[in-house]
Amino acid sequence: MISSLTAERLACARGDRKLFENLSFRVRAGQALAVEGANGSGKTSLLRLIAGFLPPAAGRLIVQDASGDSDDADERGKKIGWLGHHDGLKPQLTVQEQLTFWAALYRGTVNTGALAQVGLARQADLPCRYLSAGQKRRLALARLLMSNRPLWLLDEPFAALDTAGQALMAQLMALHCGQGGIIIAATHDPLGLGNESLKL
Amino acid sequence: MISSLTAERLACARGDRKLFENLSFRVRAGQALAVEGANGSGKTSLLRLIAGFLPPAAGRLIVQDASGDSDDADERGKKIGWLGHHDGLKPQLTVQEQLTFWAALYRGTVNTGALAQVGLARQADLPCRYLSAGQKRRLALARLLMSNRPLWLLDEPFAALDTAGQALMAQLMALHCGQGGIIIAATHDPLGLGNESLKL
Amino acid sequence: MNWLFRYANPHNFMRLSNVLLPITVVATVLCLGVGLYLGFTAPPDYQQGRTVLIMFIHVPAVTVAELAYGAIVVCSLLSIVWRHPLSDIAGRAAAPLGAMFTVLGMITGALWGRPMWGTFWAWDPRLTSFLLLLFLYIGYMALWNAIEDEVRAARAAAMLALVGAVNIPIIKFSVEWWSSLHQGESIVSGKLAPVFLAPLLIMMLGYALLFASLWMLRIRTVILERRARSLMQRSAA
Amino acid sequence: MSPFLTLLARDIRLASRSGGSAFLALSFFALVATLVPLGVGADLRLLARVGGGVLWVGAVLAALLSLDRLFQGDFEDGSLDLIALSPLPLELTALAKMLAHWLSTGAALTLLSPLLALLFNLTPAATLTLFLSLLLGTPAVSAVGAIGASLTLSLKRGGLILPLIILPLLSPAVIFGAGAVSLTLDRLAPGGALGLLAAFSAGAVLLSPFAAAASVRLNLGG
Amino acid sequence: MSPFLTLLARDIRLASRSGGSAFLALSFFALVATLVPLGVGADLRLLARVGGGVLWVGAVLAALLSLDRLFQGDFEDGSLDLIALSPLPLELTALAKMLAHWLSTGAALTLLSPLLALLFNLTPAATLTLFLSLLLGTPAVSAVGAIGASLTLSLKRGGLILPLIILPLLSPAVIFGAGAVSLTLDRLAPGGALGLLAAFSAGAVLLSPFAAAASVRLNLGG
Ligand code: HEM
Ligand SMILES: Nc1ncnc2c1ncn2[C@@H]1O[C@H](COP(=O)(O)OP(=O)(O)OP(=O)(O)O)[C@@H](O)[C@H]1O
Ligand SMILES: Nc1ncnc2c1ncn2[C@@H]1O[C@H](COP(=O)(O)OP(=O)(O)OP(=O)(O)O)[C@@H](O)[C@H]1O
Ligand SMILES: [Mg+2]
Ligand SMILES: [Mg+2]
Repeated sequence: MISSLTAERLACARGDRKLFENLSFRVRAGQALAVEGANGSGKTSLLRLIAGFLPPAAGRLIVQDASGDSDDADERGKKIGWLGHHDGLKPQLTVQEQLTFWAALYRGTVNTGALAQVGLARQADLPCRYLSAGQKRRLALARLLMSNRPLWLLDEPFAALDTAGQALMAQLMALHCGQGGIIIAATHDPLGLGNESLKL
Repeated sequence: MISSLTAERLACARGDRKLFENLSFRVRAGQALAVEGANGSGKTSLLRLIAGFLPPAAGRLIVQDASGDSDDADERGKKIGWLGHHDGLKPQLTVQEQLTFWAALYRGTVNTGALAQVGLARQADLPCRYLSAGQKRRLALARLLMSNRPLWLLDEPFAALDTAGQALMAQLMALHCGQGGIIIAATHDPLGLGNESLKL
Repeated sequence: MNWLFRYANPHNFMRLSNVLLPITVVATVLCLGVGLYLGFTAPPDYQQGRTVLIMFIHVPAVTVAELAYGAIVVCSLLSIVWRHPLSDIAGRAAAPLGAMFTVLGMITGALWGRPMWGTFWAWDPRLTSFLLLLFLYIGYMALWNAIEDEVRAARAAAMLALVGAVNIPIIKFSVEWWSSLHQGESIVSGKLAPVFLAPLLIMMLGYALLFASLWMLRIRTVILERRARSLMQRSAA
Repeated sequence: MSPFLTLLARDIRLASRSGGSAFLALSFFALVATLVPLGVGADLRLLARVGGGVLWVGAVLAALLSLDRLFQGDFEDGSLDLIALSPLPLELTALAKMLAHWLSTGAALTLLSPLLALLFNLTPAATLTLFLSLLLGTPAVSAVGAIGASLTLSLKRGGLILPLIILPLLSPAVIFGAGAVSLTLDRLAPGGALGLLAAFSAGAVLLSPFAAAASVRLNLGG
Repeated sequence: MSPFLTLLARDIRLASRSGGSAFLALSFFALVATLVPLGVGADLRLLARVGGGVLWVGAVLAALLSLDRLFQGDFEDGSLDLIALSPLPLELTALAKMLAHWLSTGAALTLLSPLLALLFNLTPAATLTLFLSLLLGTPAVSAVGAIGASLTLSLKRGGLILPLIILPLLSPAVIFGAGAVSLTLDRLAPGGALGLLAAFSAGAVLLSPFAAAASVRLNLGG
């Protein structure tokens, strides 16, 4: 568990363009932060920066937990549950195979309930190429649940989901916060978690 | 100009699964139809069927215009303006180059105003790889305008657009209908055109 | 290293090269002029006749061609270890020059080979490894051009150059090992008389200066291109 | 400009922008022509005997390298949908793409071949025959290749399957082309072999646009 | 299963599902090995002399065919992001992918080589040397290839540049490998060449995971 994530005067550059500077915020356990902004304002870039894929041009990110403060990107990465633009699914593998693989890689438990939870129980043995955009998104969500990480980074979590899917997503996000997790989500829609929001 | 598009007892199959059957509807000049439905219900498939990419498993599609009725898919294709899931843009080419190419291919006019209309005038000489997801969508919209086709097929037209972009999209759709065009759009959000909607 | 880094800033480099460039250009012209004159007035070689003249063009070209790869390797190290922006640019700028000198060396060698060996090309170890060097240049340039994001392209190309640097001795060794298996043509390796040595050395200096001048010129071009592009991006965003 | 020329120009521009297809194909061709002597040994007489065959196979492989993206790029990013709805018939689309591929690979490879013939110590006459045979034969590579590319356009790993589909179909081109070079080395007239090669090429180029268009149509439905 | 083995097993499964990388690489190898004799002519003594070199080059090209997707597939669909956040270090990720590639191409090609040696009329001793040299040398192809694949993982047309980058680096493997076969044909001991080949392979396999991991990290930032 993480007790807080703090950004101190972060700056991010792509190519030789500065996207944002002097960005500071703090998210505590149980809280969610919505990252908002126009197209191209750097929402995705901020998430990649937090995940440690992109080095910050300036500033620091600090994770505080029981063992103290740390600004090590590798260590932070091991606490992150990631739901990106892309789903990371292989068309050739079945729904169940994917989940088993990721569970083994993440040393997670293959929670057979996870599929039911996201409404894919009937599709367990279907290769992913037969899933529609929204169904793939649900599978990615199941992987996120199973990875069992405290800090969720979500890039447009509601994209491609139908109304029922969006409700499910919102419910699972509330559950995660309720259990003391942290969520940072780039989104155009309100999260509906009583969360704070950050404008880029 | 088209005076109406009529679907008669359409059916669509993907692989060996029936997606929908007995689907009938009629859209008249100046009208819009919103296609709604859960993930995987076949919205995209319906649009591809109308475009003539996918042959219907049963039923007919009839276009009525000044020269009479026709159910020829090729002929129908020449009346269609397409905005799909994918933007059909090349990262290496500049915004202007893309538009010029498509204008020449579609025998459209390179309307220099089109770029300004979608808010990309300043980006004209930028290679598309530097555009964010939303900016690419705007460029695709400019192409749609320039193609000058009466029947618009739009797959999730609001996806990836920020608030301003969504307003622009809605406005251009209203304009198209106002000029006697037809719109069929797969969407999770309301179109806001006083349109009818079709549940899959 | 401090002095180096001071001038390794693109802005300072533009100023410095503005001063240096005229000097090196004049020196290049002088050296090449004197070297060629001495070369042309040297007596014909008893073995090679007048074709010995090609030596003054060929040998410096191949030497500079090999040196240029060394320059790229050094730039790559600087770029990976110290992440210095100018070293990226310098590496990128050196590659086409290196390739150009390599091609020049091959053309002059081939033209020389025709009268000397009776063939334009032979699979001699030196020639073979030189050909592979050309491919290393081409691969390096292709990678630079293919990756659109500049920062990423620079790091990737630098890594490739370093991997190549590890491999070059192995390639050279393997090619020699390979050819010693079969018969090989032997290159005339006689000791040079001073009448030949002096112009050769002057020509070498001239080629080195030529490379330095062109290199600076290319670095300037790349810097300016970059500025133009980032201006364009910034104005459009 | 007509839609056909527009598409041709755009495909050539795309090929030249992304690192230069022609340049990459040429380099690959030259690399293969270098690696084979490294494997075979430096015996110049031996190299001359195998030169025609190796260079022909090398040229086919080099042309193949960029073939899998012929339709795939446009398919994946949705451009093919838009092209299909444009006034340009799919047959002409296929022809334009084939021509763009030939110009940026086959034609370039043909121009480079005399230089590589030097590496294999081919006689001037054999070099000329090699040049002519590539000039006549590489259009067949692009044409047969376009059929293969259209069949595999929806496959992520199309590049893997493509050679399997088209190499067997192209074996006549290799046989006639390299055969012509061998004949020349033996001081025989290569005219017959070259004639057969030209006929093969012409047939392939005539058939290919229709086959490729049919297969694109099929894939758009998928 | 450990994360390393999990990833290895999944990559092998993916390779076998998508048309079977191993099968495709084998077919390509066999096709090239068939085309060259078609081009070169049926002189058996000639074929035996060039057999080692041609088969080695063919094996390298066949292994190269599926190399560009080594990291690219996972990069494009976002899997690589997720793998990077998993407990498995990127160095081991690279090693697992390299190993999966070798098992599904290099190892398979090695097993097939004695059959193709028949086509080239190689002696039994030369066939054995060819087999051993491929066994020792193909790991270097996968290892050097993994570096190249990681450098080009973000490129849509990575498959075009990859050969250009790695073939020159692999020339020692071709020289030692084919050289060993030539030595055997000349009734000399191939031990020295095989030893050098093994050393080259070992060096490449040791260096590659670190270089590839560094380059993957670089690309994730992009
Ligand atoms: C395509 C043909 C040729 C190529 C690619 C070529 C390449 C080279 C290379 C790479 C070197 C530098 C070696 C080093 O730095 O250690 C060199 C040096 C030299 N080459 Fe050539 N060469 C060619 C033809 C010839 C011919 C035909 C001659 C004369 C008969 C010749 C005479 C020399 C001499 C005298 C040197 C310098 C002396 C030395 O370093 O030993 N080269 N050449
Ligand atoms: N690899 C890259 N190299 C250079 N610039 C990049 C790169 N990736 C993204 N950018 C630029 O950085 C800016 C921010 O991109 P980012 O994807 O973070 O925006 P975003 O807020 O997520 O936008 P959207 O709402 O459209 O998804 C964009 O202008 C984009 O062009
Ligand atoms: N090429 C195909 N082969 C077989 N089945 C397919 C193919 N393409 C799509 N399908 C299936 O057809 C169904 C409908 O897909 P479609 O893309 O039309 O849905 P959609 O309504 O657009 O969904 P979404 O809202 O997620 O975009 C899905 O169940 C999908 O698995
Ligand atoms: Mg984004
Ligand atoms: Mg859809």
